Amino acid sequence: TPGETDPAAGGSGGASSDAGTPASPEAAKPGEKVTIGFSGPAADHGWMGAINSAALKSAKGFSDVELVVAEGTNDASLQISQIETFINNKVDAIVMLPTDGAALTDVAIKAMQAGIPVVNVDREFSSNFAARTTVLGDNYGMGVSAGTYICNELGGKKDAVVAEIAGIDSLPLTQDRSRGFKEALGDCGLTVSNRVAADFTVQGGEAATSQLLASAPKLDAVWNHDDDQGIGVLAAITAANRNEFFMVGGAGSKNAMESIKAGDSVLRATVIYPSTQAADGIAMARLIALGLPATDFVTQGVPNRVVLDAPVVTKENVDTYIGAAFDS
Amino acid sequence: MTNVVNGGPLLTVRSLTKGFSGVQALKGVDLEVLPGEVHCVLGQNGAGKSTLIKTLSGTHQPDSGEIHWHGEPISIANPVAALGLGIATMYQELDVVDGLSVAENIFLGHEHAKAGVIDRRMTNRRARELMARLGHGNISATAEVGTLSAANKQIVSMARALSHDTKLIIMDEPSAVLDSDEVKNLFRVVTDLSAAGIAVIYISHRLEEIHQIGDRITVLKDGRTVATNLPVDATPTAELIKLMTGRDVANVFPAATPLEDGAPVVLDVRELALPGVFEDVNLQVHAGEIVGLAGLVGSGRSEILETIYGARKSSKGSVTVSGVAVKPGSVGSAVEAGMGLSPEERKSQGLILDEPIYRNVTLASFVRWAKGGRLNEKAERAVAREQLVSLELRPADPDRVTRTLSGGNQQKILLARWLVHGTKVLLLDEPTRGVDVGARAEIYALVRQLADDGTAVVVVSSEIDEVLGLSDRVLVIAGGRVLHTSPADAIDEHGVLDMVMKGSAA
Amino acid sequence: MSENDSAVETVDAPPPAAAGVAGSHGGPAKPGSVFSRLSGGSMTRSIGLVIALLGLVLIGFLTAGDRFVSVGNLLVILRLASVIGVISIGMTFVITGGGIDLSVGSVMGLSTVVATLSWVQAFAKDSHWIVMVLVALLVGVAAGFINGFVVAYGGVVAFIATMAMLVGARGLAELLANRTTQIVNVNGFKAVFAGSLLGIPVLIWIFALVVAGGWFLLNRTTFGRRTVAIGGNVDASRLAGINVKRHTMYLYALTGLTAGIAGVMMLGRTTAGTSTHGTLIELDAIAAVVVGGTLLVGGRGSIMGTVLGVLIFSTLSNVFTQNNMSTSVQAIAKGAIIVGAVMLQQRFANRPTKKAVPPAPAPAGA
Amino acid sequence: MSENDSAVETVDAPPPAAAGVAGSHGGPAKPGSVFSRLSGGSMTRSIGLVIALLGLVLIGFLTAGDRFVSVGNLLVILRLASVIGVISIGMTFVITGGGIDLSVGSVMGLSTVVATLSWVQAFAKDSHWIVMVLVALLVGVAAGFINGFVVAYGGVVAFIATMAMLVGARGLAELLANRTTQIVNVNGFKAVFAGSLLGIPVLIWIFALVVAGGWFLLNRTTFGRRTVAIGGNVDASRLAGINVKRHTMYLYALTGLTAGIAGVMMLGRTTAGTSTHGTLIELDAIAAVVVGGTLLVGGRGSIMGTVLGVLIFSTLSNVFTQNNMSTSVQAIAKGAIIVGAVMLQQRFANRPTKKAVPPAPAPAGA
Ligand SMILES: Nc1ncnc2c1ncn2[C@@H]1O[C@H](COP(=O)(O)OP(=O)(O)OP(=O)(O)O)[C@@H](O)[C@H]1O
Ligand SMILES: Nc1ncnc2c1ncn2[C@@H]1O[C@H](COP(=O)(O)OP(=O)(O)OP(=O)(O)O)[C@@H](O)[C@H]1O
Ligand SMILES: O[C@@H]1[C@@H](O)[C@H](O)OC[C@H]1O
Ligand SMILES: [Mg+2]
Ligand SMILES: [Mg+2]
Repeated sequence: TPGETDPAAGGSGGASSDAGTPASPEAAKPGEKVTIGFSGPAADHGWMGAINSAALKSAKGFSDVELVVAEGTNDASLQISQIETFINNKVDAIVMLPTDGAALTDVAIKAMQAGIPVVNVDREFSSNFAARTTVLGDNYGMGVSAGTYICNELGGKKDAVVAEIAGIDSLPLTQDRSRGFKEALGDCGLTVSNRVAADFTVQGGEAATSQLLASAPKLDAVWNHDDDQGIGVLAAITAANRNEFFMVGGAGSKNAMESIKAGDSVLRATVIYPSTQAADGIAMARLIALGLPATDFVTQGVPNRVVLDAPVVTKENVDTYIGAAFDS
Repeated sequence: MTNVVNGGPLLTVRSLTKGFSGVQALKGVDLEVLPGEVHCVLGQNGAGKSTLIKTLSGTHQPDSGEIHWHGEPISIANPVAALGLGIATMYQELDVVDGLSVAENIFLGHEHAKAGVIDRRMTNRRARELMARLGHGNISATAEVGTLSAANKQIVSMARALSHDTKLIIMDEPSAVLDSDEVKNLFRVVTDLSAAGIAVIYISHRLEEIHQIGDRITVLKDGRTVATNLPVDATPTAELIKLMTGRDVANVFPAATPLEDGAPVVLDVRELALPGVFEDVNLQVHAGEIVGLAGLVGSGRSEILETIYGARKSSKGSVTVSGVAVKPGSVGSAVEAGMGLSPEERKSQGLILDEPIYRNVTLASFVRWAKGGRLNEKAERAVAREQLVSLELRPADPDRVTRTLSGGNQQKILLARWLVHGTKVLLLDEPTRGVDVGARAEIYALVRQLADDGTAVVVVSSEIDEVLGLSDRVLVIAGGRVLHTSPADAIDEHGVLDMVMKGSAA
Repeated sequence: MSENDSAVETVDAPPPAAAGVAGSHGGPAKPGSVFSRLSGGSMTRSIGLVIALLGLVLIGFLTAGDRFVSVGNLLVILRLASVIGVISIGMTFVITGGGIDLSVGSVMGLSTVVATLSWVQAFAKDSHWIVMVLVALLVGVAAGFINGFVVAYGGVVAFIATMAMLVGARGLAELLANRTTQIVNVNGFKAVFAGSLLGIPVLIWIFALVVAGGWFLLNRTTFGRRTVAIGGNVDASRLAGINVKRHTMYLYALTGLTAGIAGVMMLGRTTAGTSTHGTLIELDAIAAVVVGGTLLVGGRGSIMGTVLGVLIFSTLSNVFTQNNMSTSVQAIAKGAIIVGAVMLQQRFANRPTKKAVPPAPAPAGA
Repeated sequence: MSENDSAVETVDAPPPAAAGVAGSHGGPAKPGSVFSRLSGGSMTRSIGLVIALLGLVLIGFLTAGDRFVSVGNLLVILRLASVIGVISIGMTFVITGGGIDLSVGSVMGLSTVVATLSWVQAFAKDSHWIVMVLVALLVGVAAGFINGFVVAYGGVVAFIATMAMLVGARGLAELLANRTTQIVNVNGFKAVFAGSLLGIPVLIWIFALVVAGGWFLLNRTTFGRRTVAIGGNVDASRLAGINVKRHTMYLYALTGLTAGIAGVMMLGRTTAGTSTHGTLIELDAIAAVVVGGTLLVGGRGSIMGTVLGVLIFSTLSNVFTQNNMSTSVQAIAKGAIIVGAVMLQQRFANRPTKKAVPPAPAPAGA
């Protein structure tokens, strides 16, 4: 992506905008208090709730950060107005998980132009000028990881029936995940035979899965995008008394990992999508606002783009990850 | 009364029929209206009067028969077509829109407008003119109609009819919501209209009105014309009644029975007040007594009844029934104490129109037959049927949907409700509004019978002769005050009117 | 007995025009027709619904064959119908009584959250799983009473009052659950509500019981009579001495109770409590109720119609999934089918025009 | 004559108790009060709203001081209000006319999607950005016409008909956008709708124009007066020769038009078209309209009341943001405030009981 190399995005030594440039005169001096505005979608499910609580916790950890949290919302218009309020109130930095990346781009650019560095989390803006730095989970990578794992487990079984339980279908990230999944399966000659979409909720997961199971009498493998809706997915599987297949989860909740560890269900693995992105975002926003270098980096300043890993968690390695997993 | 212009009839109707799936409302109606005449159409409830005028105003299409206008056969496809011909109608149900101003109501559907923008100045001016022509220049053209009294709404409705270039105005029971003074004004307008060559079809159940303004009469019975073009002057009321009902209805008001000595006071109202509406109302009604409240529309009579009944919360004073205090503002407490109310607006306040008759009859008392919350509809039906039979409702079918009944029969259902429930005090607000002459007599008899059985009755009516004729004792009300109390036979209509006009007892 | 019956029959044969109407009041319009009696006496009114449902079943059979027509799949459909079905029964009451309750979904969510709070679950483990059930029901009823109080005594329009509850209860649920999904770990509870009885899932049994109870309550009790009366004409009911405010409050409490029951069922179904349970379920419930022939303005309600409405929607969604249709296409089809079903239903329902339904196609002259 | 007059006047002068009522209905209660004239002649009816709004402003000032009371923040609030405001104006019409439109949000989303389809944008680039505007408006109007047709001629209850559109339009939007968010790349369009005029954002100008136009249309034209008539008394309207069905259809088309306008505004605000735009906006719009004093059963509507309702909600959300309140607490507070605002409003709006008797607040009533 060009953003990683484009200096105009506000990286170190950026000329066009001094937003967030470490050496900028506007930047707070180290040790001064900085105000960071945080705005994200409605915390209506576990992963999103974890994003919020991790963000709050991260902010608490810095004595020099005052975090201003705006009402979580799935309404782009309302979120825009929250960012506008942050701009008006001249916060020192903004961390934003946009409800829709493209729709919030314009206001993010406004913030940058007003000299307020923006850290973009999870759902990506459509312009490189909209954020000083971007922290992303790897959605496409999640799909690839899940698909590859399933390919391996099925060991070349050519007529295997693979199903997919997606999250909110209208989110670009869902599209990315599905694309990665499809392409990885394709590599081993498999296709997605049944696909349903839920809505990241337990209720939706249960409803979609019970229908899915009724329409697919025999399955070999299932990828479920999200471990929150996964609770409902598993409930439906249990109710239908089905265990002829194995399942891979997504996001990486503590429940899911416990279940993987115990080996007591069809859930055999999950693909991590870190719920700590916003917390990282706040840490980076602080560094940017205070003009501090990124620790342990030789290069000065925080990088422009951070794409977090999407590792597969299985029974074998679950202990490594379970400590950082989020509560559903 | 009016000069009948020559040159053939304006409207001729021949052998008109109209059925609603199942009900044959018109079975063969003939009618002839001359220009400038006031033609009265009479008939019992359900005779087909409203259906007839709805076919003339384009609301219904007849099944067969002919309509001639100025001698030409025509068909009237819709209300707009009727208005185009010059036929305007004041419908029986109030047909105004509460949320619009007087002027806007008058010109609804044919606004003074350029490119859709209303010319308010013109609209208001023309409305003021029309209201002035109707003798009501005091009603502001810009007042919201929802704030007007029923009588004034009626005036607006009439102004609307006049706002078209009209040759014939059909009035379906225009006087039903008017008091005697308003009726006088209405007659003045009708006379003016007919003097101007505009014909009027006038429908009313108040037969005395016919003699005051009618020229000729057509009588309908069971959807058929049974007599037509009767000259008003040469047709005695008794004959009209016979034509309408098929029998003699003698002596409309039943004879009052003298109050028993020592009859206990059942309803005792003391110093009752509703701020801004009425104050200091005292009223004692004995068992077996009928007390009437006379006064103009808007004088606060309905409010007094409703407050006694707990439908409005009094600010002061007390109500007791046989010594039991009634909680202010609690209908439940009033009903429990033995009161029943038959409200002024039968349809909107009294009946659940889409429910079967028996459920309306048992509305206040269905709990009585229920066991552990479980209804006993069989018992309810049986009791309701019994009442229907004794009230001579035909057919005495408790399962019929209430909406399909005529006004008089609907009124009887309300009485049946309290007969079934059994009340010590019965409050009747306009018990005969829109009720035909035959049914009226039956209702009067019924009320008297109830009193004779020991019920205390309070009656409100805008027809002063009704109050005087039915009651033992009369209270004259004006502006929320009791002006005068006297035995019903010690005062006459003139006396009452005199008092309410002056606003004080003589 | 038989005398009486036959008497009623004579009485009950109104002229054809009124037949639809008269038949709708529990009078045994067509003696012997069990179906017509169940559907609140009006077979005609429900026939469009039955046709729509059969049509769907046919489509399901043609497109998915045995996978669709199987006991297993039937149970899947019924299980899906059961939670929303219970809520829709409550909704039928409140709508018949002239109100509406937009808060059912969020109250249901709240009830699942409260019932799965760790201390509640701990207490239930120590005593009995029934504690969780009682807590869920209590939450539902309490929320319902608040709705009812605000509507009946506060005079706030039902739409707004319950919308406020919708927003507020969701917020409270989030606060209590601290935005986590709370897993049910009381095994007795799971065993019962995720289990089966005589081969039929317990949820379906509960649904059936609620339907039977709702039908009886609406058609055979004083409570039901008052509900219909108030919805039909509030003033007349009040002036006849019915305590309209109190009854209104009970109506919302009843709807709250069904939301609580649905909460318990949802816990059984998903084995987790969360504030997102029940999101948007109110719209589906209202749709099912109205498609089922209950008048949105009140005064007429049909439990069996509601059941048919619910079944149509859950069958629909099953047929879609069986055919692997994308959610977007499903949405478009669903929109079309809602309109189609209502039109079909209206075709067969000669309902009398009610003044309160303004832009209806009512033929002139109500 | 004069005798007659004086007699009538006695009749007509309402006793003091009814004064509040009379005053609120356009009797020339307080000539010269611009405010009362704007709010549809009823100052009393809106006074509760103004108090609520002022109260919020006070809270905002006390808790956030200068951050709250600043021109910049005022513009933030107004910009937020503008999109939902335009939709609420359309909603005011359809509710005043006795209907309801649940599909506004999803139609708005659809209009943003269609207007940003790549070929539409390509065409707009080649010709003029106005093409995008026209396309969005066209989509809105077309969807509105379909709603209106189904309601007026299909006889489907408005709630259901528009709910079907809500579901269907969203599905169609997803399908067309292929679930991506489509970015606006027509610079002329962005320059205009994301820009300002005389220091005030264009969106706010549009909102102001729509309000002014809506007020004029409702209060000064045959269309508006007929809308009130149809909502207040359909039968009377029909008898007065109004083509009720056609008018009803136009009403929904008008609401669709405002959804289209809102779509254009949303494109300006977000520079992106997506099927998720407008999700749940219908509930907010209905709340604003009803809080603003428009009767949910039709027959009386107030444009200025709606504006106040919209401002209350957007100010509320601003005050929340200014105060860093947790989302859940906000939800609870919002629920309480909705109820409070309506109760306050009702306190001052001694609305005339349509029939003479019932002094009680309509109980179960929707
Ligand atoms: N729309 C309708 N559908 C079915 N039946 C109807 C309809 N309108 C009128 N009827 C029936 O037609 C008959 C004639 O009714 P209509 O209203 O014309 O009587 P009316 O003479 O005006 O009575 P009233 O004096 O009570 O006003 C009645 O039996 C009535 O129930
Ligand atoms: N809705 C109304 N409320 C109060 N007074 C009204 C109303 N409509 C008209 N009036 C009064 O009627 C008189 C003449 O009406 P005019 O055509 O001047 O209306 P207006 O003053 O423009 O009314 P509005 O208050 O509706 O803008 C004025 O004195 C005005 O105060
Ligand atoms: O809300 C989403 C979460 O549930 C999913 O698992 O990861 C991406 C998030 O945006
Ligand atoms: Mg009549
Ligand atoms: Mg009266």
